Amino acid sequence: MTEFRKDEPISGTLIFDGNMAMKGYALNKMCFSFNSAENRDAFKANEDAYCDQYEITDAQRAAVKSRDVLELLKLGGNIYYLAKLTGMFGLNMQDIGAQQSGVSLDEFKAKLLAAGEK
Amino acid sequence: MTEFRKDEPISGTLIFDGNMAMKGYALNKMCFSFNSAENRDAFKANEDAYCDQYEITDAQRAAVKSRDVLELLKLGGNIYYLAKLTGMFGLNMQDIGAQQSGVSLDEFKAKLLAAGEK
Amino acid sequence: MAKLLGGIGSSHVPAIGNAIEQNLQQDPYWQPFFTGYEPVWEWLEAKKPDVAILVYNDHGLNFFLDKMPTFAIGAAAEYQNSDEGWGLKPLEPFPGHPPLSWHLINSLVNDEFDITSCQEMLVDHGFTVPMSLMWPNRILTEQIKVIPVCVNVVQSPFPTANRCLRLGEAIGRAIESYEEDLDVVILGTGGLSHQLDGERAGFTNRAFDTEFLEKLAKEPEWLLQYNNHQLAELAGPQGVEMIMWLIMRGALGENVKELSRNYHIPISNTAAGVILLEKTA
Amino acid sequence: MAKLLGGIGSSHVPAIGNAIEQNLQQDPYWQPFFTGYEPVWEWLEAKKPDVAILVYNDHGLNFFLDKMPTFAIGAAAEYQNSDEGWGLKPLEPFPGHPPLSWHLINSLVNDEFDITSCQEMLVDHGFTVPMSLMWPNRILTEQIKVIPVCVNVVQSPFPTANRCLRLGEAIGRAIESYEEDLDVVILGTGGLSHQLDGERAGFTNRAFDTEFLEKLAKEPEWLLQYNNHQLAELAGPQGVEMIMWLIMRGALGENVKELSRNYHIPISNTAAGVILLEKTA
Ligand SMILES: [Fe+3]
Ligand SMILES: [Fe+3]
Repeated sequence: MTEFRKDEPISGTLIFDGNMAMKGYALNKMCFSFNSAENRDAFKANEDAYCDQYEITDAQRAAVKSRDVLELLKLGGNIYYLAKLTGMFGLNMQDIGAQQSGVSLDEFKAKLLAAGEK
Repeated sequence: MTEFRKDEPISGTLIFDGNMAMKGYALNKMCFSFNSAENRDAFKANEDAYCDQYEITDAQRAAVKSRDVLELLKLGGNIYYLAKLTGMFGLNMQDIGAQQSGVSLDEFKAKLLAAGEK
Repeated sequence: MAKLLGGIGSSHVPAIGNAIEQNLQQDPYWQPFFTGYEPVWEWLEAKKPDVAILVYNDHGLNFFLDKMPTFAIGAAAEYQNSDEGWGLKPLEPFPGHPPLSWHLINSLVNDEFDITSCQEMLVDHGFTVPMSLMWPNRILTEQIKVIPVCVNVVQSPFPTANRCLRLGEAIGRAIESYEEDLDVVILGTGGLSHQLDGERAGFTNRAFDTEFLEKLAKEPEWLLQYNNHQLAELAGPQGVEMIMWLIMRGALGENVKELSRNYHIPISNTAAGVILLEKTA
Repeated sequence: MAKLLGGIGSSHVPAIGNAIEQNLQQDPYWQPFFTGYEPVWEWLEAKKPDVAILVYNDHGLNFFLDKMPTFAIGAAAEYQNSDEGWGLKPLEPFPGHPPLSWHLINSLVNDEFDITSCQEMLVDHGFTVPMSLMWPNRILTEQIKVIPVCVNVVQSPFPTANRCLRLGEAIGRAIESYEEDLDVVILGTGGLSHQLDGERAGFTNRAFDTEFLEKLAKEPEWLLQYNNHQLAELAGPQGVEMIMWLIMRGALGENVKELSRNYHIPISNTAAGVILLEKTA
């Protein structure tokens, strides 16, 4: 069945399907390694050397350096593994939610609280 | 469906089901580690220390020491992982086939060749 | 014979684990959420089930993309929690029930579900948060036994809502055919609507969640009209997790009574729900 | 559109890999076995398929009991072979076809098969021996692309024969709905009757294998009368691998012509078979 290929794009959303997975395997593998504290320390000690081990692309490396979540998603990153990268630097799901939706953390939290009022 | 529990025993055969798996997990995990040449060398250098890492039972340890395949199967070993243990000592599927069926290697091979004649 | 007493649907947001660890249940932010669990705690205290079947998703602790199962079932004597990389303190291991695990696996494979069996398995917040929520007074020696049922909602394609409902039904049949007298409860976790990734991060959909909760007891097939792409649009890509509540619902069979329900936005980025369903026949 | 040209059933005994490595094909022991592949080589040379879907089982290289999938499908750009612990020299990696892999995975999950997807995967002798057998003159740059379909026949419960036949049918449908013009062949490997473990090690069953081969083209449902326990008794616990040939057969659909067949005992402990089936409509 090929209907899945005719899916309409969803506003502000990138579905992590096979196409995205093919792009981001090395990047996701690197971020999965951050479950281990030892690996997180090694990454923090020398990001470039750590990235070298995983053969991520130059574009992925640049996006990792700038912790640019939207860009990392476009380059094939999956949010659950990316969260281990950003988590290492004290950024939680609300911090990166704010970053991706282009607002401050306070605005992001306020928007969610407002959704709770309705 | 519980019909699988009413299965008649098969002559000379032990099916590797959940019951057997529950017995042999540590033993199978140790044997799976023998995919690595480094691990095989460590085992050959000090079997007891290697077995200690895996918390196998005393009965399993004794059967490992004596390379007793039938006993290892009864204690929950799965043939595909056990083959890596015996393979380390130059015993292939025909060698352990002969051992388990209680005949010499030549008799075992002859039996199979005879099955080819019919 | 084993008996399925009922089912609980619940969100499994990591921040909840944090709130429990730091005793924030009475804070204004948290109180409207935790209050929803009071009927659940009463029911579990009264019923004292022996085993919980916990349906959840791993978020990149136990499984990676090199071996990503659609449905994975634990068969270990014990399940360990571990560091997920962003600060939750790992909890003590959870005791399993291997004979019932194997009975489930055998029954489901015989019913043509293509199960991935896991004789050793780390369980992440998707599992530990519901455990901490439902059994807040954790006494290790008297602990309920658990069987993890882990569903892929990480790498598209996810199983269809219909497949999830049928898996649930098959789990229900498997429980009923287990000879030992055990009282069993099933948890369906994750959701409800939320979106973690993309420009639309922070998206929720109260109306859709409310209808989902409304229909769950008496008309669970209502969700089957949506494919997973449509669900991602309506409830956010992570809101698709609500299909795991359908596994819980399917196991309960046809006759079900809703005992309690609560819904609260926001818990972190998520619209949090909890529902308690009792099997009446 | 992609087109499935035919299917090949073949044993995958490790000793074959050894024989190929050491050029023993003309030895008296090996000649009656390799001769069965001559029609297969001619057919593959004439058809030059672009992609092979290779159905096989792992024997403890890529998968362990901690994550044991019923059906796993590779989606990698390349598959590496590796040390299995008993002496076969690892072969060079095999190129994959990720877009077709993902199409298969998407189609099968949509058809309610609970697939484990593998974006990185080691392939053992169950895979490499058939590759060496069917494509003996291996030229890396002109190599056929492969997609591994790995089946659990290590930890009981195995999938039922019926489930395997239906998976095959679903794979057939998936191939036919793939838009790129590709010629595809499917291999079903393992078996035939053999027994590696227990006092009955060395067991074979010529009569049962012969009937299986006889019925495969025109009456594949014949095997469905047996559950896996019965198959273990009739064909040996490792002979149950013949259910993987049913996946190959199912993919070919209703109209199939048997082009060649060979059967020879013994290859190591195994009754070795090979069959070549062409899809006629
Ligand atoms: Fe989740
Ligand atoms: Fe095999």
